[in-house]
Amino acid sequence: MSILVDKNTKVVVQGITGRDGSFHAKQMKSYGTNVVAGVTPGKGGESVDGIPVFNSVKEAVEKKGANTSVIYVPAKFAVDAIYEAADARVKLIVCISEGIPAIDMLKVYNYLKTTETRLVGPNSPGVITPEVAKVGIMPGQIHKKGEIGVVSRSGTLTYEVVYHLTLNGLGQSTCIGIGGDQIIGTNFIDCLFLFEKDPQTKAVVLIGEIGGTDEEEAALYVKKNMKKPVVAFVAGRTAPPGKRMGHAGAIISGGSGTAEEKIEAFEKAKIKVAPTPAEVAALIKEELVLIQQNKPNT
Amino acid sequence: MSILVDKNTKVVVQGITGRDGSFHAKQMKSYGTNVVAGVTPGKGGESVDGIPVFNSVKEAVEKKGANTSVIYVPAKFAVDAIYEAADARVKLIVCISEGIPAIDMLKVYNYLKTTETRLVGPNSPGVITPEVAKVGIMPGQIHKKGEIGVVSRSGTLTYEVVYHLTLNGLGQSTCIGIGGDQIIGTNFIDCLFLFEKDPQTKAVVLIGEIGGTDEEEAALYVKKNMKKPVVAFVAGRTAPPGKRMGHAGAIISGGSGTAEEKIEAFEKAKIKVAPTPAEVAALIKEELVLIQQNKPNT
Amino acid sequence: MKIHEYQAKEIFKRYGIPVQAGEVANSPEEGKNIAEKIGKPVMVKAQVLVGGRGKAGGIKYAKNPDEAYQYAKEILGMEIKGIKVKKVLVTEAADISSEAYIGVIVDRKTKKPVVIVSQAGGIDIEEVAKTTPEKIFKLEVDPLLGLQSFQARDLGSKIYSDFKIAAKAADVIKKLYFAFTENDCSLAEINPFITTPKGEVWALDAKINLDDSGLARHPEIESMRDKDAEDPSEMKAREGGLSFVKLNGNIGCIVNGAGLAMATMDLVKHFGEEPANFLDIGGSSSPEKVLNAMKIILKEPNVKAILFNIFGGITRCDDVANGIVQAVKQLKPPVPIAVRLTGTNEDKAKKILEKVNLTATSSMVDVVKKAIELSKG
Amino acid sequence: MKIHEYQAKEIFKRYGIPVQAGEVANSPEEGKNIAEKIGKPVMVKAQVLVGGRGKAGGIKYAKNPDEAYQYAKEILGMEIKGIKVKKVLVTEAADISSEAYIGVIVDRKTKKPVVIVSQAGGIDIEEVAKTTPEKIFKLEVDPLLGLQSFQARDLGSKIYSDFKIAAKAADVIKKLYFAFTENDCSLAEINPFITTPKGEVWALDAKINLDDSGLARHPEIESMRDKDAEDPSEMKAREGGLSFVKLNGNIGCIVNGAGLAMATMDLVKHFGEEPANFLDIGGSSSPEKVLNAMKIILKEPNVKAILFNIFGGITRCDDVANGIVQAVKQLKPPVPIAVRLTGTNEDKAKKILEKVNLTATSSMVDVVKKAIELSKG
Repeated sequence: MSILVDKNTKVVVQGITGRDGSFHAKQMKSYGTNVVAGVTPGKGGESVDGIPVFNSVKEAVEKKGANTSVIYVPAKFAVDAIYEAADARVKLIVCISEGIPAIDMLKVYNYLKTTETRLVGPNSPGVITPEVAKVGIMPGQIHKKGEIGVVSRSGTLTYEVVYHLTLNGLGQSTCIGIGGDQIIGTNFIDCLFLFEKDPQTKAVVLIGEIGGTDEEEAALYVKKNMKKPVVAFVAGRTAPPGKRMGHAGAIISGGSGTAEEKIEAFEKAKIKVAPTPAEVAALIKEELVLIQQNKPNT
Repeated sequence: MSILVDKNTKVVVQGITGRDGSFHAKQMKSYGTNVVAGVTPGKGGESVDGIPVFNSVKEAVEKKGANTSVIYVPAKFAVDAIYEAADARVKLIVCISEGIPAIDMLKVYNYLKTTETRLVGPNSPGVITPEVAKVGIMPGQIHKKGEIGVVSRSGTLTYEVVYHLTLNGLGQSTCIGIGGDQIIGTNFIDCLFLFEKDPQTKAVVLIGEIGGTDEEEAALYVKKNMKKPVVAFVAGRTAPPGKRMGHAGAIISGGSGTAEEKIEAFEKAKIKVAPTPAEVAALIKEELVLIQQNKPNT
Repeated sequence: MKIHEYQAKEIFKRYGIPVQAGEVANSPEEGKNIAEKIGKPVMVKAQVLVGGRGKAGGIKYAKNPDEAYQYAKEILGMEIKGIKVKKVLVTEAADISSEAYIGVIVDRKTKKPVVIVSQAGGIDIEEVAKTTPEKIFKLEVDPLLGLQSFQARDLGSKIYSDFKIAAKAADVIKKLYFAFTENDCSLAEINPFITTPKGEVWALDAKINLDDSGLARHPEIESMRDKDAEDPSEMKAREGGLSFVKLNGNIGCIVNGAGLAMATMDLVKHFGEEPANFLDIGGSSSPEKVLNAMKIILKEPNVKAILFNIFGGITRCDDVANGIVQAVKQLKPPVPIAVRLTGTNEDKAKKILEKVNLTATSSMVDVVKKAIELSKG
Repeated sequence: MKIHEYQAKEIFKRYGIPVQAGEVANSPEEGKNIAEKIGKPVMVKAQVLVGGRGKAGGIKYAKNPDEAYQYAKEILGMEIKGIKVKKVLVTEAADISSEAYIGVIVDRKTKKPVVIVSQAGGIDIEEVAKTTPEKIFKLEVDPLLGLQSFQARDLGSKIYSDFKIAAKAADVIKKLYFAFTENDCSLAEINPFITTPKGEVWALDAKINLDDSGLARHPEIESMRDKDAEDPSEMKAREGGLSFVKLNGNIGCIVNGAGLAMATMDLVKHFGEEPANFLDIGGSSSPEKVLNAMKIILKEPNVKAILFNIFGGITRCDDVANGIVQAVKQLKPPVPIAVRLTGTNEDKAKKILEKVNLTATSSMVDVVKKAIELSKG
């Protein structure tokens, strides 16, 4: 098994005729993802790399059975795209688009709570279940099927960690980029909950960064609710307060949201924190050894 | 038993220091209603006829255990009053105020659906469970405790019907004025559902009027879902199309919403329709006799 | 409240809905001047607050300013459904490829704003709904979230297969929805919404009905009220806080409460006569209101008797009785009066009425019968 | 984006929030003129985009225009937290009875707009939250419904026992909430919100932080950007679509992705050196962006080596390599360059780099170590 994305995932690509949409639609398809449809209003009837394009998500759902949407449209159309996908009742929306105003996302988040649809992102690199399906923009080839769940606020930093996991023979169950924005649809805790339940996942890597208190809350959650080991990495120890580091989420404000606070929270929750991205793999290996030793029947 | 209002009803009067609010607070109290508090922002600490006044509904709920609100504030403050009462988690709101814009009521209605609070009205004369509690503006003395449920879109016309019921020895379980506006919180069907379940109620009087299709839907509902007899009266046989008769709901538009259509719908559902308000009582008596005759043990 | 096409178009324009150049004219000369200014063939359209203008000859195509003058003259003289035309809208004529319908209503059934579109525009939409319901598309909008662009696009695509036109229609649908919600409309309608051979779209006609309860927060719309178009008695009643509708019978009815007022009218009819009006004096019951109501009813020449039906609740019977006494003394009504009073302060009220030799009954049936009897002299 | 107090007050005024008369001055003379116009004692307030003005002496009370001149002169010369004061706000001085705090934020935890009020205004609210959390009241607002009047009243009552003042505060809270949502603020704050002995209320200070993602729809606010107050390199980077923050170390970092960029900086520190900057070239990876990034970093005199850390995904390594080659040829950088490239088109990229005699590594740890080594000459 895996979480969020699996062999039943049927993807509709919103914004498929755009620069990013068409490129990644092809990439996803060549990775083996079941990309069943694309949507660009006004381009219904066309096709992209053999993928049929529709005018609306509803059509893609009705005609092709899409159950997962991935959104590549420009920020100013992205909120509408999310509502459209939710209205068409896809189960999962992965929003790659970045630059959606927070005020809009507050509405989106609270509206989606009243529906059955889960949103990952915005400003997410996507979700990948290695060797099964990739829904997003991550480089597929660095991933390998396995037992490690990865959840992260970051994009390329996640690739870095995954790259080392794979190099060290540690395959992944599912890797989720929850997105770098302040207001996101799915947070660390949601993913930790799913990983804890997922039989394929044996251990989890959590990649945090400065800003907010999501890591602190995740640490508490792990302590209280998880039996599976979690290893963390936190980026931004050298980041200065008051400066936004790249995206809306990554800012130390009012002396809170620092890497030190987060690392301390993890350590309090007995979660090992890797000093560098490369060292995550070693810590995970340690945890797996511990699991093996503690198994009653060995 | 009864519906909506019973001996456990603890009323908070919103707008208690206003002209209508103070008058009816006294009237309700002297009828025997358990009026536990009043609210007028800025007048907290005062009292009206011995009823303590608070600045907010929340205070009235916390300090006096109010579970039912009745709203007498002017239309332009009424929407806020409804949200305030819902936020304070009263179970029932009876909104007497009239003149609330429909656009606002659409939001109120759809918002309240997400809460546990029921709204009766706006533009309602109130709800009375005779000899137990009166929450509204109806003349208490014409009512009598008994077994007939009354539900109506109208105010004084309801009094007319109730007056004849009482004159004919037919007491009432509960009488509900659902309000004369287009967009109201509780409709005929909601009340019919409650009356059908209420052991005290033996038969129901439904008083409709021109405009909309609520009566038609109620007729279908009775046919499908009710075992208790229902007798109807419909006002507005002589009303001309396109003219609003008094309030927003009472208008025949586009040739639909006529009294004839409604009467036909009732007759199709085997619901007897009284030709005059006075004759409702006689039809109810007939129905009660039929129940008596059909009882297995008589 | 209803407003004229030209007024609705003013509101539409503020929201960027495409409306053709045009102005309202009160005389044939003005009509000609406007046509000259436009410099193209024009439509001359009667501005009346009733439907069926076209069939009644109230809409004409004028090739040039002289024809515009001629048609304006014709139309400004005519009556449509009994209403005299006092204004015409002179507006650029359009080259029509297709006619669709776009409307937004407050839907009492779903308790949501509902957007309605149909390819079958230009004719009575309720007729289309009855005969070919498959041509009508409705969308319930979440009033807390508002209409989303994808929904407008879906609706546009329902009525146009050409996506470019559908996108233009979607844009208009969004704007119409904003206009609807921001102005407290109960109906906002474009019928027909047209396309031209060049691929333009236009709101050829415009209809807005306002929710009276929302008018207080839109003084600029309240000021659009066409007092000329309203019945003077109905206007006077409204200004005096009374709800009044003129009818054709001869029993003048004064009642408290809309439902009871309708039931009273029905009872008049039930006993073989016709009511002269609907009149609700409402909840608060000052003697002035009663006096006012009497004044309004006595203006109607067909009234042969006046019927009071008061069920006291908030309305106190003595207040009404005092009003009747004042009215009888001041107005010296030339027709007989039958009074029913019951409820709050009934006894006190009956005593008051003795001053002017009126005996009130407690029964609605009795008072209706009595009024009919009195009306026959 | 941050804007100055005087700009935030302009926005507040549009929403009817009570703000005292005042104008911004660029010179002591202007300051004096404004004080004369006001005709009462004034406050002269440094306009800088950092906190702690008061403690730094950047806020002064001037009894008359001459004092205003004097203080404006003093303040316009000073530096606050390293930032030179270029403007002062000259505004009517208030007679303060009490100081409260009112603010609205986007709350990432509850995913709602949160209104925060406290009786303890005038000082650092985060300090109050830490030391006396019972003095802070927070309200989560349903973003679909918006702030309701009763909620604003409740909040007003939390900070004022006198209901008249509480009602005035409630009114300001509602207006602040509208200003917040309609302008895409991430923070809108009045601190202190004051009362006077006469029972007036005033927003004595005003702070607005904008959500950068919302700026595109508020060009009038974007135009408030104080380009003087921004670091020239940071401004240039922003205009070129790069995310750049200047730091004090000597390893210039060019990375794709914010998280990886921070991790790279951390790794530099981990190996005993300090990064000169944060720089994220973002997802799309044109050679121009790389060239631009190099230009910006080479402006910093403390940079002793440049470190490229690129994990190709959407970013294609060959694009970056081409950019590096261009930059090396054009800019002839006086400092050494260490490159790490991995992922999409890595091999192609490594070949391209050979043109300028650069050998790229695939390891992040290696490249950081190499850059540090190179920086030491």
